[in-house]
Amino acid sequence: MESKKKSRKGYEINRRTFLKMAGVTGLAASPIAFPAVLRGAAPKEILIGSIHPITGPVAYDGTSLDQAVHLAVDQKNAAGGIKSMGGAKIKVALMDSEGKPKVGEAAAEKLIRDGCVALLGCYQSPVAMVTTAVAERHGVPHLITVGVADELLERGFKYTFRTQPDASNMAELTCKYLRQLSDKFNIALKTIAVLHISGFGAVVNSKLAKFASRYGFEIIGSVSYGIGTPDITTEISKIKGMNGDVIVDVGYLSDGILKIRTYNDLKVEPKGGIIGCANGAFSNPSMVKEMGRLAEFLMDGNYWHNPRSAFARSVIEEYNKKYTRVIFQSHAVHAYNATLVVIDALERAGTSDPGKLRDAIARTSFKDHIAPGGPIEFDTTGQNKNAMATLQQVQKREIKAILPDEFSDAKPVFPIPPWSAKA
Amino acid sequence: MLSIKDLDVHYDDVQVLHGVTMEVRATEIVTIVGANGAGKTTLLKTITSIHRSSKGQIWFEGERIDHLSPHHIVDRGLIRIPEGRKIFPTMSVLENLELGSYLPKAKALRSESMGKVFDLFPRLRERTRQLAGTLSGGEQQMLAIGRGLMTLPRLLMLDEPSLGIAPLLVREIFRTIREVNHQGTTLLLVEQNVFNALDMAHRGYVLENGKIVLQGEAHDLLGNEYIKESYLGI
Amino acid sequence: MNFPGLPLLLQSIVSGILMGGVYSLVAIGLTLIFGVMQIINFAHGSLMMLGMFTTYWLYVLMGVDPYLSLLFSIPICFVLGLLIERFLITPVLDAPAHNQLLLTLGLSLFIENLALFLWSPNFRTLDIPYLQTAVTVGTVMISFPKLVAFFFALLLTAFLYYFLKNTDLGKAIRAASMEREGALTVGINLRWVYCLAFGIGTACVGAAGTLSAPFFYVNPSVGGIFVITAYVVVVFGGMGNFIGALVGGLIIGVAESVGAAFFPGQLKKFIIYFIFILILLFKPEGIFGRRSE
Amino acid sequence: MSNIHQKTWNILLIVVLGGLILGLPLFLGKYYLHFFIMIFFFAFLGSAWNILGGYAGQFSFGHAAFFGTGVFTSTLLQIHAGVNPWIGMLLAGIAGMGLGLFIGFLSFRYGLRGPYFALAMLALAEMLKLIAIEWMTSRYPLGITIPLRGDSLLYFQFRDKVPYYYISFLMMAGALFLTRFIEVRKIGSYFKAIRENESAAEALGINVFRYKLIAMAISAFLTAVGGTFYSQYYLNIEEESAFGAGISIEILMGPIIGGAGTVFGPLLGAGILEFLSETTRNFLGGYSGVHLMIYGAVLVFVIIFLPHGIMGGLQETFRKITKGQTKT
Amino acid sequence: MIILEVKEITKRFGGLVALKDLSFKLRQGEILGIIGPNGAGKTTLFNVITSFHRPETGKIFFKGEDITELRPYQICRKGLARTFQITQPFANLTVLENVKIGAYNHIPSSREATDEALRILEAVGLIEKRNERATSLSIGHRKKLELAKAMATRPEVILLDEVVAGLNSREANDMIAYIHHIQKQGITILLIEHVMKAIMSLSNRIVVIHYGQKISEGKPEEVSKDPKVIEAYLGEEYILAKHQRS
Repeated sequence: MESKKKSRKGYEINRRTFLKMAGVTGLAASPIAFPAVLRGAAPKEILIGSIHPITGPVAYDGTSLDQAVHLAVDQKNAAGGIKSMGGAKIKVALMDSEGKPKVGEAAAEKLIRDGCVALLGCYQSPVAMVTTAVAERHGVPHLITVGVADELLERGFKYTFRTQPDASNMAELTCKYLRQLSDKFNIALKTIAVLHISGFGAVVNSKLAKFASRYGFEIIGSVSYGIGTPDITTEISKIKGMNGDVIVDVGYLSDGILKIRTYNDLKVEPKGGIIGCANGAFSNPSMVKEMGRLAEFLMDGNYWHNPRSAFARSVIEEYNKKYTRVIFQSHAVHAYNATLVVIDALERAGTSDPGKLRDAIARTSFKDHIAPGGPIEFDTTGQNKNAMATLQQVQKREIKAILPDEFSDAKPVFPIPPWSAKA
Repeated sequence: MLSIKDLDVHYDDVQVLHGVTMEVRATEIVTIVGANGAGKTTLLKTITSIHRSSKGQIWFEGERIDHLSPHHIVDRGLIRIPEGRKIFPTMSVLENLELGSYLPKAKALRSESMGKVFDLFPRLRERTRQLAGTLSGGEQQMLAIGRGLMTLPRLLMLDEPSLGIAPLLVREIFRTIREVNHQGTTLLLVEQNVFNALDMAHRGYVLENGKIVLQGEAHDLLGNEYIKESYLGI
Repeated sequence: MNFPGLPLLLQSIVSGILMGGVYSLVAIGLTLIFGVMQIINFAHGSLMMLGMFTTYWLYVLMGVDPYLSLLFSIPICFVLGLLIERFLITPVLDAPAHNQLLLTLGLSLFIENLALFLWSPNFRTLDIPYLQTAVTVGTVMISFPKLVAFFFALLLTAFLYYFLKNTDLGKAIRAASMEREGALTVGINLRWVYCLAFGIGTACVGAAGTLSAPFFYVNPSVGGIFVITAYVVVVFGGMGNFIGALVGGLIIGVAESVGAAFFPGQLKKFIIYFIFILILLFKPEGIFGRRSE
Repeated sequence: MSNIHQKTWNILLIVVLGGLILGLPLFLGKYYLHFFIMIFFFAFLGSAWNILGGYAGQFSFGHAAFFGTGVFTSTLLQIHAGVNPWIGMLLAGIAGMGLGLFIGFLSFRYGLRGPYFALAMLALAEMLKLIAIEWMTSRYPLGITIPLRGDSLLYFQFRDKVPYYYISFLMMAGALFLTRFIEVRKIGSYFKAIRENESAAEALGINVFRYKLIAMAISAFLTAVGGTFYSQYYLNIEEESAFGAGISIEILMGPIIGGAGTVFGPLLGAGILEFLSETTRNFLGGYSGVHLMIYGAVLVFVIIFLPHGIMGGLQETFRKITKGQTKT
Repeated sequence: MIILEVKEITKRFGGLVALKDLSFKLRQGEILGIIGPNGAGKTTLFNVITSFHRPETGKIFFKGEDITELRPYQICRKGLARTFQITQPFANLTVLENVKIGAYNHIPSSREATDEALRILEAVGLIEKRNERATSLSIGHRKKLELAKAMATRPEVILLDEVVAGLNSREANDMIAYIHHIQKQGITILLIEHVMKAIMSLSNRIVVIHYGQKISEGKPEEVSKDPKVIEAYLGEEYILAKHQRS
């Protein structure tokens, strides 16, 4: 703790030397040192920040992410805290981003001022763009819990890391799994029509366009729609009219609920089925809970936990025991993993100095996480090299991973039965 | 019947009425005359509680009424027919009249009152389905009076009933007003048409700058030099 | 822009009409409040959300059929509307329009986040099999819950129309919206009429919430999705005009839905705003309004 | 009381206040710097709105249209044409002004007033947002990032917040000064006359249409300039925080709460609102929604009890006190 | 010299004919009174002259120039100012600021406009009230303010719509004196007035309109004896009653 305090102070002074003003040091240090002294008086506690939208239209996702961060930390504290630091406890400071970059910036600044040694966030890429920049300026590591934009890691930032598979990975693997299904069940699939939401859906769409041909697919058209659209019948009629072999669907939970109902109403049944890609609804337990029968057999190529891992299953169980407000969903996997990475790095670094922590995170090779794929290892941009999407399917009101085999807990039901056959 | 004691009224910071004291006795026609902006309309609005007085008292049939809500005043039978008529333009003549008998007491006698109104204003009977906004000015004034009569007034206050109306109709309206009075309704008439008003009324008050400057029997006022000079220039 | 085939066009027209019914219902409450009190109520969406939640909880906790819950959501929203009017709107009735607007904005912020605090940000749905059926006529699909919502919207509009046209109280409300002073002179209690109008407006949007819950999701921030469209409808049909709101809702619903058949993504909404601005500029009294001097 | 005496006091006050504000970054951590930058920034935008909404009485509910125009103009010029952001800022202002004149011409020509004008502006901002979304879907689906160039005054990019602090302060001071400049001159009197009574203004020889357009042009220009500052501060833009209704509301809330049609109203309002939202979020942000509940409730009560904003309330109290004094 | 000519003006509102083929001329330097019963179309006439309303037919000439199509502010700039019957102050501004707005019509500088406004306030007797808000004025003071605003634009012709009505006798006398003072400055005055004493003593000539038509024109004493005027003004009943009594 002592060393940390000093280094924080020293850091602030360095940031200000450009002012070239003698005597500034003491003045500048005092207001910053004040809370630090207060912290020093408290028992050993390491602060990490969680910035998520817990109000507004995506409050659902923001809450699920924040809960995962809390869960990972609580488990670690229950297990005795950071051992290399004498059992120091970790504390999560949550700040609502309201989904606004302006608020995200204030939150990041405040959390760092309060002494957070790492930040976790932010779900919405525009907010993460800002918070990662703040973290970079202060030299505090920032783990992206969920945030799909490529730009997040393209700015040469040293302090930004992401455990989640990126859009390319999810799009490519979805195409790959589709091809595997097609081959395995001997159903010729060639054409794909994409229905996607604007924003992140457009990103996934462009990646799909890039990878489809590699796996022998042709994109015959795409239909986009906006966030908060009250009715989606025309859009789905349009995509139905394209008569593709497969419909790939990209969107969030809210619009997903409307789409699934409308697919059912219009009896949209392409021969290769409707497959989600990075879909916030299709592999979401909440959707399954809400939609019941209609959720059955829906597929989604997305990040997911490793069903073969007993650890992963126990985490989910505990999550759902602890949090009834918002139940576990796939986003939580990577919020949990990102937190584990921070904890692991703290353990290895033996210090909460943000710079050293950053180096420890960069050297991460972490096997005991809850996602499929190899150990979490970051490339030079900060992206987890071994992240991978899997293909999920709802079977008997539960989401099962069906592909690839080594991370699956069920066999695919393919071709997807018609809507009327769902029970 | 109606007595007003030492009434002051303010709009924001501006005093509009200064110590107005006056009374109306049962079955009389009383008129208040005065120039634009003298405070006549304000006085009527204050009596009907649309404005609040800052000082003074208003009594109606032995009850103090200056704290009541406007709809309670109407319920007591103290009815104002506003300047500019204020009929409901996109409702039919019939609906306008029906709304006159909106309060329960009046509603009980709706069809009876309606018959009386049509007897007074045969023109309205011919136009029951017509939208009120499409009537001529005179007809609108008739409708406004008719609507006022539907409320079963004990004291009817008319604010400039001749404003902007063709002379033929003005005559008809004044004739009707007299008839209403003969049937037993007390009238308080505010007019710029000084001679018409004084000619018809029993008593009159002259309001200038929010003060009563002159009062008396209507015929005395009619011959008053001050009135002749101020309001007619002859 | 690509040209849709006939089946798509028919489908989009039909689903536009159905959706338009819901817009109408949201807009009717809004237009009533505006017509009588000249207040732009930005809390309308959050009140709709409360209607949806009423239905949802009645079903989940007590198994009340969503359509039956109209019997609850309408009176609950009505009373809520009365209270809001009495305690929050009355003090600002004479304030400048933008103050009223900001007040309702603050109110909606409060209601939405109260709901978020109480009921979590979950997206909830009514998972009842009979709500998941659809009728197919030729190539055109008609979703059952939307059809019900549409008919209820017509029914409620007719009922309200009857109420305003043929009852004394209804006439009093209309009278107050046309001519305040005239209304006062016949003994109409304006304060009560304002209260009532706000209550009825809120009850309408509560009903709209209940009727939307079967085909939509229920979530604290759901109201915003409908309410801006409702504004367009209100202006389109003429502020304060009932029949205008009904027909305007249907036209906007169709415009949006057919727009989606021609244009990609969000441009369907663009068309609506475009119509909106044109109406504001060239016919601010609404397409059915008479221009008054 | 001698004038000279008063002047000395004024100068002293300005020196002390100015010194305090200029020296503040020496004492403040980055969080507080951000807090102050946001106050200055929204006071600047609020002042821009105030000229049109507070002085000329045209209540715009869609200033995001100009703000977003500024955000996108300078950013796109910078990325696609290599235009320096400072020049971009000027061009952004001009673009915003052009848009303002266009919509102003239409609205004022057809006599849109009150709620109708407010709604038209709201719709305009929403339309621009939709265009931005559609245009960006294929090119920048998740927003546009301005390439980093490190600390550079030339490129309007700084790693530290201190320069932003001074820039935003200067912008705000400039806007306040401009407001005061307008207020005491013919143009300001004309704006107020139009706000109070259009036909009386017209009868006194005021070309109401022209002066409304002038107010619109100034307001739109400044708002768009603010948009460029926003881009350069965050170096990342997307449609919602450029054209969203939330921005429109945030822009006008400050002047309304602080006191529309007063010079310092926007600053006061921005300060109070930022303080309120930061403190409620800091203390109650952990309870989902509670901080915004309180924010909403405070807004409701301010509007009920201070209908003319805080400055309006202060002036009224002051007026009553002085009146009471003259009476006795 | 004719400074203002109203030529065959007709103005309708829906079905109602407010002005019908109305013509008259205003000579430079005179005070022309316009009288007529309530609703005769007097205020409409002012609104047409100052372009707040467009007439269906007819033209308005100011110093020989057709100004029918101009906008109200352009008419004011030409030197034709007006007051409103229902006073239209800029409610939340001070009395001084109200008058300054008129003065800016020809003075761009704030300081000089203030001087000018103060001069006019002094002349109309509102100088004491200069720092009060316009809403806090009494009706009499509002009428004075209305006049002061119009005077500040430095008009050649001023249209006064009931500036005396509503004043108490002392105020009315002051106002009448001030109107004479305006005339002495060489400003031509067109006057609508209800207070007969005022209009009779002020006007050089009088035009009487009734139901939008001119029914009489001439010197005050001529007009007041014209039976058509008496009938229109006092109503037939009065004439009849007089006959009966006499």
